[in-house]
Parts: sequence; C-alpha cells; structure tokens
Amino acid sequence: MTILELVQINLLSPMVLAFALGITATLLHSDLKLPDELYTTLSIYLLLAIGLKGGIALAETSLAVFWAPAVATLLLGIIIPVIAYGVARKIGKLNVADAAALAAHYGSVSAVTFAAAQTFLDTVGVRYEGFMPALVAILEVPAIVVALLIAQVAGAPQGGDWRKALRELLTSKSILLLVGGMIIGWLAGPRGGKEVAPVFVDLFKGALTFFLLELGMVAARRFRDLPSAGLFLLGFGIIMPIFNGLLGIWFGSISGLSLGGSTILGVLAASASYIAAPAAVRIALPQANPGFYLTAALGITFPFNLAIGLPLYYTIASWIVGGH
Amino acid sequence: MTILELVQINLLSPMVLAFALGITATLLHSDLKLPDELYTTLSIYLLLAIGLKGGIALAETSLAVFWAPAVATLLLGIIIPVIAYGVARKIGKLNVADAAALAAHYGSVSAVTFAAAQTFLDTVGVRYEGFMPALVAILEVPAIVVALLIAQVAGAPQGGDWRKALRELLTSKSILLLVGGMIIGWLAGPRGGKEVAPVFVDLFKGALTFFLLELGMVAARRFRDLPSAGLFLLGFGIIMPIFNGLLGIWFGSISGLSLGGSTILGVLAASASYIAAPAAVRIALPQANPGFYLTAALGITFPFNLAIGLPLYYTIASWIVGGH
Amino acid sequence: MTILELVQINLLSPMVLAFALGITATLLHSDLKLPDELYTTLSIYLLLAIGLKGGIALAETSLAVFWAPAVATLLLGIIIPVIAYGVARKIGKLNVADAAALAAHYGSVSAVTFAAAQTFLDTVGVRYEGFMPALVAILEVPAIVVALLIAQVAGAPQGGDWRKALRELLTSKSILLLVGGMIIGWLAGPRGGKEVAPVFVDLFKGALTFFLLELGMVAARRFRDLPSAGLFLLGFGIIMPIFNGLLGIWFGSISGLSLGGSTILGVLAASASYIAAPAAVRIALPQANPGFYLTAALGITFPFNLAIGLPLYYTIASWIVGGH
Amino acid sequence: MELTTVKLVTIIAEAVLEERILHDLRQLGARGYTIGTVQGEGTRGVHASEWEGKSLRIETLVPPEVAEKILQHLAAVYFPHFAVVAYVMDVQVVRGAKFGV
Amino acid sequence: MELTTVKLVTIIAEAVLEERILHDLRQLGARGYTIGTVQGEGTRGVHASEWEGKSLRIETLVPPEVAEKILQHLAAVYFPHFAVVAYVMDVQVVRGAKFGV
Amino acid sequence: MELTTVKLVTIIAEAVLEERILHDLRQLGARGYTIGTVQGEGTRGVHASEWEGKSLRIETLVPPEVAEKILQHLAAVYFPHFAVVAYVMDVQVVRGAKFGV
Ligand SMILES: Nc1ncnc2c1ncn2[C@@H]1O[C@H](COP(=O)(O)O)[C@@H](O)[C@H]1O
Ligand SMILES: Nc1ncnc2c1ncn2[C@@H]1O[C@H](COP(=O)(O)O)[C@@H](O)[C@H]1O
Ligand SMILES: Nc1ncnc2c1ncn2[C@@H]1O[C@H](COP(=O)(O)O)[C@@H](O)[C@H]1O
Ligand code: NA
Ligand code: NA
Ligand code: NA
Repeated sequence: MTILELVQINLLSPMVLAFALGITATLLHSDLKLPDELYTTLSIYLLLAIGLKGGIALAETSLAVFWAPAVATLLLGIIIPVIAYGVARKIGKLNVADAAALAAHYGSVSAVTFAAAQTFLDTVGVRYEGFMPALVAILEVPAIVVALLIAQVAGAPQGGDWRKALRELLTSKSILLLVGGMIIGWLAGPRGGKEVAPVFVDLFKGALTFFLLELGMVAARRFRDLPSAGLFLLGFGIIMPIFNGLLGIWFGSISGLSLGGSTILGVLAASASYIAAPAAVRIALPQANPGFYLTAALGITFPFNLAIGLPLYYTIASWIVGGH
Repeated sequence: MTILELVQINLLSPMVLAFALGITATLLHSDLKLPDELYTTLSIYLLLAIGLKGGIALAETSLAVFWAPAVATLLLGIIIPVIAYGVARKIGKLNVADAAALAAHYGSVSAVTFAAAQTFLDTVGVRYEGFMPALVAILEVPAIVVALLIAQVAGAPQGGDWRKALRELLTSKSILLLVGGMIIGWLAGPRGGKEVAPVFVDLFKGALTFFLLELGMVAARRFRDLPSAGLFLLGFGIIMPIFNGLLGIWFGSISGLSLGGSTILGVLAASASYIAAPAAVRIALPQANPGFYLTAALGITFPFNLAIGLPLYYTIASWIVGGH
Repeated sequence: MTILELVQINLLSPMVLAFALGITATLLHSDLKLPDELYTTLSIYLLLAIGLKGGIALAETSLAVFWAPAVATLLLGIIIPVIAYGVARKIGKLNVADAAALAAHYGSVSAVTFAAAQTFLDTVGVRYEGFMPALVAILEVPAIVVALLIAQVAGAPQGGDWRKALRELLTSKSILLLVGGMIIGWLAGPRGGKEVAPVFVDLFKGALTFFLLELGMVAARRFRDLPSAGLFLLGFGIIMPIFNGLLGIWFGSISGLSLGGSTILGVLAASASYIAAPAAVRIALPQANPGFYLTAALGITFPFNLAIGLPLYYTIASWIVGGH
Repeated sequence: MELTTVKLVTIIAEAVLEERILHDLRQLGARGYTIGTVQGEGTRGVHASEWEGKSLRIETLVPPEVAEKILQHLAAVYFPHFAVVAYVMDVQVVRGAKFGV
Repeated sequence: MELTTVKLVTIIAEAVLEERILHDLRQLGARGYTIGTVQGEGTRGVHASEWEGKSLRIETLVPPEVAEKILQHLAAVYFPHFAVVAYVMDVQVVRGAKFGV
Repeated sequence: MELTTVKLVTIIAEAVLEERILHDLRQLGARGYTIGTVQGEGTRGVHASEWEGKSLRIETLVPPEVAEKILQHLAAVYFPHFAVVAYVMDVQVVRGAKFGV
C-alpha cells in the first residue's frame, strides 16, 4: 500500500472521523457537550483495558524477548525530553519552565494515540508484539521526571512542589490503571481475561470512537489559542513528533521489535502526553503556561499524529524494518 | 397477526416494560434516579448509532430510490406544523405562541420513537429501508422552522430571538450527531462500521431499554400536569399523532417505501420531538408555556406512540401498502 | 478441588483483582476517582440485570420447586437479624440503635456479593437454580423491618421516622430494580431477553469488575475507621457471616436447593447489605453511628466474603449437600 | 433600581434528607429553593452520604421571620443526629414580593 | 491585610440561557464568572431545564455599579419569560482591582 | 433564637489544588469545609482544569481571625501562579462554637 492509501484508510476510520466530528461541533458552536463523567469513565476504561490486554500478553512473553525493547523505551524516555528541552530553549527561546513543561509532555506518552495506532495496524492487518502496553507504562513516567529535574537544575524560579509532583505522578491514575491493569491481566491470565473480554476487548474500538469525539472538541477549543501560540509552537508540534517517531522506530528496530512493534514504539515516542504530564507539570512548574503546553500537545500534535502520523510512521517503519 | 397480538408483542418487549417500570418508579415516589449524565450519554449514543447505521445504508442506496421518500418527508415537515397550528388555534383556542410551539413539536420528530419502531419491526420480522435515519434527519428541522415562521407572521409578542434559535437549531446536538453519524457511516462504510459494531449495533437495544427507563420517569413527572392541561391537550396528544401517522404512511406508500418503511415514516410523522424542538422553542418563543408542549409531547404522545401507536401504525400500513 | 485451589481461583479472578486494585489506589492516595455517576449507573445496571435474568428463569420454574427455598429464605430474613442483634447487644455491649443497625445490615443482602458468587460458580463450573435472584429480593427487606421493629420494642430513643423508613424501603431503588427487572424478565421471556442480552448478559462480568474497582476504594476508605471500631466489630464482621453462611447453606440444602443453589443461599445469608439497609437505617435510626455499620458491612464483611467467603461457603456446601 | 433585602438561608445536609427538608421548607413558608450537590467534612465522623451519593447544598430566599423559623426547625429536628449545617445572610433582590417580603 | 468590598451577584437561570447570560455579563463589565449546576423550584411552573439538563448558578464578583446594571438588565430581559432569579450581596476580596474596583 | 456571626470564606480553585488547599485550611484552623464543582473564566487564560475536570468551589465557616489567615495564605501561596479566587462575608449560624467562635 502506498502512503496515500494508508492515509486514506486511516482518515476514513470511524475513530478519526469521530475526532473530526468533535472538531466540527466546536467550530460550529454546537451545544453538543459530552458529560465530564463520560470522559473520565472512558479514560479509566481505556487505560484499564490497554493494561489488561498487555498483562495477558506479558504473561506469555519471555524476558529474553522483552528486555531489549524495554531498555530501548527507557532510553527514549531519557533522551527525548533532553532534546525537546534543548530545542524549546535554543530555537524557541522559551523560558526554563515553559521549555521543561514541553519536554515533559513530548517525552511522555499518550495512551489514546497508542490505542489508535493499535487499531490502525489491526485495520491494515499488521501484527505487533502483545506486550506493547508494558512499553507505554515504561515510557510514561521517566520523561516527566527528567524534565522536572532539568527545570530544577536550570533554576526555574521556585513556586512548585516537585517532590509532591513526583509522588503524585507515581500514583497518578494513568500509571495506576495501566500498571494495575497489567498486573490483573498477568495474574488472571487468558482464562480470566476471557470472562471480561466482552467489555474490555469487544467494546474497545467503540469506546475509543466516543472518546475521540470528545477529544476532537477539546482539541478544537485549543485551536483558538493557536494564533497567540506563534509559529515556533506550530512547527514544534509537528516536527518534534516526526523526529521522535523516527527515533522510536529506529530504537524499536534495533531492539528486535517487529515492523508493527517498531511502528508502535515510533508512535509512542512521537505522541505527547495529556493526562499524566499536565497534572504533574501544573504542580511542579505552576509558572509554566498551560495555554502553551496544552495547546501544543492537544491542539497540534495529537490531531497531527492521529490523522497523518499513524500512516506516516508505519511507512517509515516499513522502510527501516523492511517490508512485511 | 391481529392488531391485538401486535400490541401484546409490543407491550411485552423489554423496552416498553422498562418504560413502564420508570413510570411506576415515579408514581411510587421511589428514590430511583438515573444520573443526568447517563441520560445525556445515552441520548448521544442513540443519535450517533442511528446516524451511523443510516449512513452505512445510505452509501448503498441509489438516488433513484431515495429521492421520492426524501421529498415526501420534507413535505410532511411543512404540512404537519401548518395543520397542527390550525388545530391548536381553532379547536384548542390556544394563543399564537402556544399553538406554534405545539406545531413545532408535532411537526418535528422523536429519534427514540424511531428507534423503538425499528426494534418493533425487527421483532415482528418486517423489513424496512436502511436509509430511514436519513429521513429522521430530514424531518427534524423544517417543521420547527415553519412553526417559528408562523408565529412570526401571526405576530406572537416579541421577546424571543428566533434568528438565534434557527442558528442553534441547525447546530444542535441532535442534528449534529444524526447527520455527523450518517457522514461517518457513509465514509467509513461497512468495513469501518464493523469495527465499532459491538458498541453501536450490539448494545443498541439494551441502551434503548435503559433510556426508556429514564424516559418513563420523565413522562410520569409530566402526568401530574395533565389535569391542568385540560381535555383539549389530551385529545390533541392522541388524535394528532394518529392523523399525522396516517399522513406519513400514505406519503410513504406513494413515494415507494416498503410496508416497513411506510410504517416507520408514519411513526416519524406521528412522533413529537422532545430534544430539538423544546430547546429551539424556549429560545424563540419564551412566552409559550413549556408545561404545555412538554406535557403533550412527553406525557401523552410519547407513551401513546410507544405502547399503542407502533402496532397501530403497522396495522394501518398493512392495509394501505398491502400485506407482507 | 481443594479449598486452597478454590481460594486461588477466586483471588485471581479479574473481579477480585480489580477490588484489590481499588484498595491499592486508596492506600496509595492515588488521584484515581470513579465518577459518582458511574457508580450509580453500574449499581442500577447490576440490579436490573440480576432481576432480568432471574425473571426469565422464574418464568420457567414451577411453584413446586420454588416454594420451599422461598420460605427458607424468608425464615433466614427473620432469624438472622434476631441473632445478630443478640450478639451485638450481649457480646458487643452495643447500644440498642447500633445493635439494631448491625442486625438490619447483616440480615439483609448484598446484591454484588451475590453477583460475585454467581461468577465464581460459573468459573468453577457449578450449576445453580436460575431463580436465585428472586431469593435476593425476598431476603432484602424482611430483616431490615425486623431489625427496626426490635429497635422500636427495645425502646431506642426517638428521633427517627420508621414508618417513613419502611415506606421508602419498599420503594427503594434496589427493590424496585430487582423486582422490576424480574417482572420485565418474566413478561418478556427468553425471546425478549435475547434482544437485550448483549447489554444485560454479555457485559455483566466486565461491569462487575468496574464496580468492584470502585467498591475497593470505598472499602479501603472504611479501613481507616477500623482501629476505632474495636476488636468486637472486627470479629463480628468475620464470624457473623460465617455463621450466617452456614445457616443459609443448611436452609438451602433442606429446602431442596442444589449444591450451587445452597452455596448461593449461604452467600446471601452471609452477605451484609450496603445499599438498602444504610438508607433505611439512616432514616429510622439516625442515632446509630454510620461509622459503625458501614465499616462493618463494607470494610470488613464485604472484602472477607469476596476474597475468602465464596470458596469457603462452596466448600462447606460440598460437605453438607454432597459432592458434585 | 430599588432593591429589597431578604434572607438567604443555606443548608448543607446529607442527601438522604432531601425530601424531608424540602417539605419542611415549604411548610415553613419558603416559596422556592435551589439545590446543588457538594461534598464535605465537618466535626462529625462519617455520615451516610459519604459513601453513596453526595451531600446537598440547599439555598432558599425568604423573609426574615421565615429564615428564623427554618433555623429553629433545623436546630430542633436535624442538628442532633444528622450531618446538617446551616447559615443565613442578607442579600438584595429586585422583586421582594416574589420571596414573600 | 487590606480587603476591598465588591458585589457578588448570584444568578439562578435555566441552562438554555447560559451563552446569552455570560455574553451579557461580559458586555456589562464583569471580568469573570463561576458556574455551578443546580436544580430548583420556584413560583413558576415547569421550565425547559426541568426535564433536560439542570439549571445554572452563576456567580460574578463585580463593582457596585456593574452589579446594578446586571440586575437591571436581567429584570428587563429575562424576568418576564424565563425562570431566572438573582440576588446580590457584599463580600470582601484581597485584590479589588482584579474585579474592576 | 440566638445567632452568632461567623465568616464564610469561599474559594474558587483549579481542581489540581484540592488536597493542598484542604490541608492548608485544616492547618489554619478551619473545622470543616464544603466543596462543589464549578466551571469558570477570569482574567487569566487557560488553566489545567479547563480541559480535564472542573474547578472547585470550597466554602468554610470560620472565626474572623481564621478567615484573615486563610486569605493571607492563599494570596501568598496560590494567587501568583494558580487560578484561585477567594472572597469572604459575614453569615449567621446557630451554633457558633461548632465553627470555633
Ligand atoms: N466549618 C464548616 N464550613 C463549611 N462547611 C462545613 C463546616 N462544618 C461542616 N460543614 C459541612 O457540613 C457537613 C456536616 O458537618 P458535620 O455535621 O460537622 O460533620 C460537612 O460534610 C460539611 O459539608
Ligand atoms: N425563594 C427562592 N429561593 C431560592 N431559589 C429560588 C427561589 N425561588 C426561585 N428560585 C430558583 O429560581 C428558579 C426559577 O424560579 P421561578 O422563576 O420562581 O420558577 C427555581 O428553579 C429555583 O432554582
Ligand atoms: N470576577 C469574577 N467573578 C466570579 N468568579 C471569578 C471572577 N474572576 C475569576 N473567577 C473565578 O476564578 C477562576 C480563576 O480566575 P482567574 O485567575 O482570573 O483566571 C475562574 O475560572 C472563575 O471561576
Ligand atoms: Na512521546
Ligand atoms: Na412528527
Ligand atoms: Na445477610
């Protein structure tokens, strides 16, 4: 398949179309409003379901296969925030807090982008390692810690409480559900998993579609901040994920991941967090401007990855890892 | 099947029974209360699911088959509010605002009554055109516009903002989800639809059951306003839908719809809106009494259509269109 | 299977693991919080689904088979609160109100413990009578009435409104949904039930898993009251259910229930209410300390039954009723 | 614009009391009320609302003598056993008559 | 600590009016607002919010002259046909300038 | 009926601060609080609460000196970087001692 065909398949998936419907609703000032509680419920469901499936797969994975991708993922979580911080400071001329905030977001990971990548590969018919959710969990935290450390070292003006932020980060709901779900899946195994599959497997794509409807509305609300965000942020929000995606695919391929697995590690690296990172950054670096990092992560990078990024990273991975 | 058998089948469906349970809960002053957020979630889900399935079907429909029912539906949306207004003014002696408000509600359509009609026909084993949701979308708006125009022309005392009402009507959540869902279904096609079918198809009847539980409670709360509503409203709430239903069935049969399709167009014509219309009317005609139009649409017509109307319209359609 | 194997199977089920995850979340002070509306929705869903399935089964049950277990259950609902009250007064030295409150909770029943028991038996592969949900409904109310009567007779200081409490009890949402669901299932029969099965059957275990995640958090919040609850409450919360469980199994076996049915009647007797009873007691016996009865029912007995009780009662039932 | 001073009584109460308190308010002369859902903590330990449902925050605009009666009633009937807190303040409204003043 | 007195205007309104009232508040000089969702009952019968969605409770901290204008506007535009109630009171804040005082 | 005057401090704050502010309130001498969820807009741009979760509206009934300390603390710690607004008013309660007066 050519990249254009892939983009088309991706854009015409119900999930991406629901995202577009959400954007449309906001741009038309529709009174459509999903209850906050639905959003929260769906995000809990998605994280738990991702973890659960990963845990079941992990139980059947030998350490020999798993360690190299795990280490590669950890390295990504350390390298990417450093690079992102440098870019934001040097090219973007941002202050320490804003640069570190961006680094935390782009180093960490978006579970929904991951879920969309899985669905995309399923549709295209490409296999990937079942333990990928474990890599999501591994990639989520370190980058945030690294970014906050950088801010600390670079002397961001005080005001935040980064010890507290770290503690809350490690017990934050996204980590807890992802890791908790994995442990449940690992302990319950395929038999236990089958009992809850009608909810946690069969409903997954539909729930994701609903969630993306809401995220489309959220992203579109960020669009109005785009003009004031400036050209740098626009460029950063598109070029940074492509660069990170390349890095992720490359790390994936040398650590032995399949084509599908490398694509997903690329997507993970390319994605920007918007659950764990904003909460931690708000507490540790309150002087950083949320209008800045939320706009970049949700208003630019997320739509880009969802619409163009998925087929793009897959195409690049095909070149690097070799055809399927 | 005789009409009595049909009524029995209909009354013993889980959906209608759930509606009765909701009524019972309210009459018994039970503390049962469905969260508002659940109600909102279910209504979003139902509209999106209806649209989605319609869009998939529409993609496989030729314009040659579709245009006549579409025009017939549009005509219904213009004729019914005019008749309803006349009846309310002449026989009911209502003031301009109240009459126009009723006209808007009875000209427009109730998506849940539509869903119940589909389910009823499925149970009885009668086929209908897949593109019926498109007719729901076509019938929803025009009648409201016509009714507001009538009020304008007939010189309802100012106070409302009907331009604003029209703008909000066209971007209202029910239109947006129905039309948006149809476009998604149309673009994603059967393959994309299959991915989300476990949520948007398999769960449909169960979700409808839940929704009707809530609607039963809402309808029963309207019952206490029945005494003050007077005899006219009671008669209007039952005879108007039967008349509109006849009109819809007739229009359906001459525009080439099947027995099932004609039944559904009859149901659409007979149903009274309680999502789009109340919101638009409240803004455009604030002087109209909501106790009036909500009681008629939700407290009288909706229960009547759900319990008696569905088998009745189907029986009438069998006579007009011919047996199956 | 030995009891240890059974305990292991039970502990490694996704449901029990989700409960443990909920406990962990609270103990770690995680920011994980399920929306109240989700909790309410799930509890409505579970009660309705339990009732529905019971009603369908009841339609196929002859009175000859049903009457003896029904009478046995009713007797349990009268005997248990009397014993529990005596124990709480004599051994626990509690005041009249607190003792009666405990009696109401332990005499009544927890629908979720019932659901977990069904799931456990399904996993182990043990059959049980389909009409068990009817016994849940029978056991729910009488014990609460008996306990409130005891308090009245024993002269609990006034302040409550026990007539009002009784009226609200009979129309409370748990009774209404359970009995209402049973009537719907009974009337709609297997054919109607099949239409809504994707929601009310297939999703049941997954929904229960979600619900137990929330209940784990609730139970863990009660843990902090354990120290002040004292040794008596701890003992009561574990020994009382074992005693009641024995009684239930015995009554079940002599009333002709199968091994699975006797196990479930044991579980019902052993379980402590935390939906109907707290609401009724709060109104009728406001002077009773909720920190007391909620801590016992939710913080001690529920986790004990869920983790250890289910396999324990099944093992005991195997001895009493005979192997399978 | 002429404003009238009325009393705003705010009541925080466990959800289980909703119907009873609203009934009482009507009996004592209040012509309307507004309810929001809240959560809270006070000097009393756990109350029934803590685990199921939230507490209620009820506001009612009333004439001074009704406010006084409401506070007296709450203090007598609910303060002893229930988690109920109430306070009253002066506010200005446009249409005093609507609230019985 | 020096405190400034500003006016707190509270508006209870059916949800359908949200956008319009917020727009009006901004026009009349309010620099911020806080919205909660509530339910209520008054002297008027059913209103649109009663069955779909709840009502809104809007609070805005404003200078006295803005409060006056808001009440006048509400009374003229919304009181006749909509279920809207409003009241105003004095409160103390730290940074008066933030609210236009 | 004898009423006591206490201070009602109302705080609007982004949800991420919940635990910290409640902890601070307890430290400063408040014996209880009531929380509702709200949404709002002010002079500051987007804050974290805007897209995930809502803001909080925290009310606490306290003696005047505690109210003063709370405002000072909020102004020093949260006003610079967070979307926090607070105001205080006098209200009458039945049992002043319950609130430390
Ligand atoms: N000092 C206070 N300030 C504000 N709300 C309070 C205060 N004390 C109690 N409350 C509220 O009243 C409820 C019952 O309080 P209590 O009876 O003291 O447990 C609490 O859950 C709070 O919502
Ligand atoms: N006396 C009152 N006290 C508090 N809120 C009121 C009062 N009267 C009316 N309201 C609120 O204002 C809304 C509209 O009232 P009304 O226009 O009288 O129907 C009600 O739904 C209540 O939320
Ligand atoms: N003038 C005001 N009146 C009422 N609430 C306000 C006002 N200004 C700010 N707020 C609330 O305080 C929050 C933070 O405001 P700000 O720090 O100005 O962005 C807003 O989201 C509003 O909920
Ligand atoms: Na990343
Ligand atoms: Na119609
Ligand atoms: Na029991």
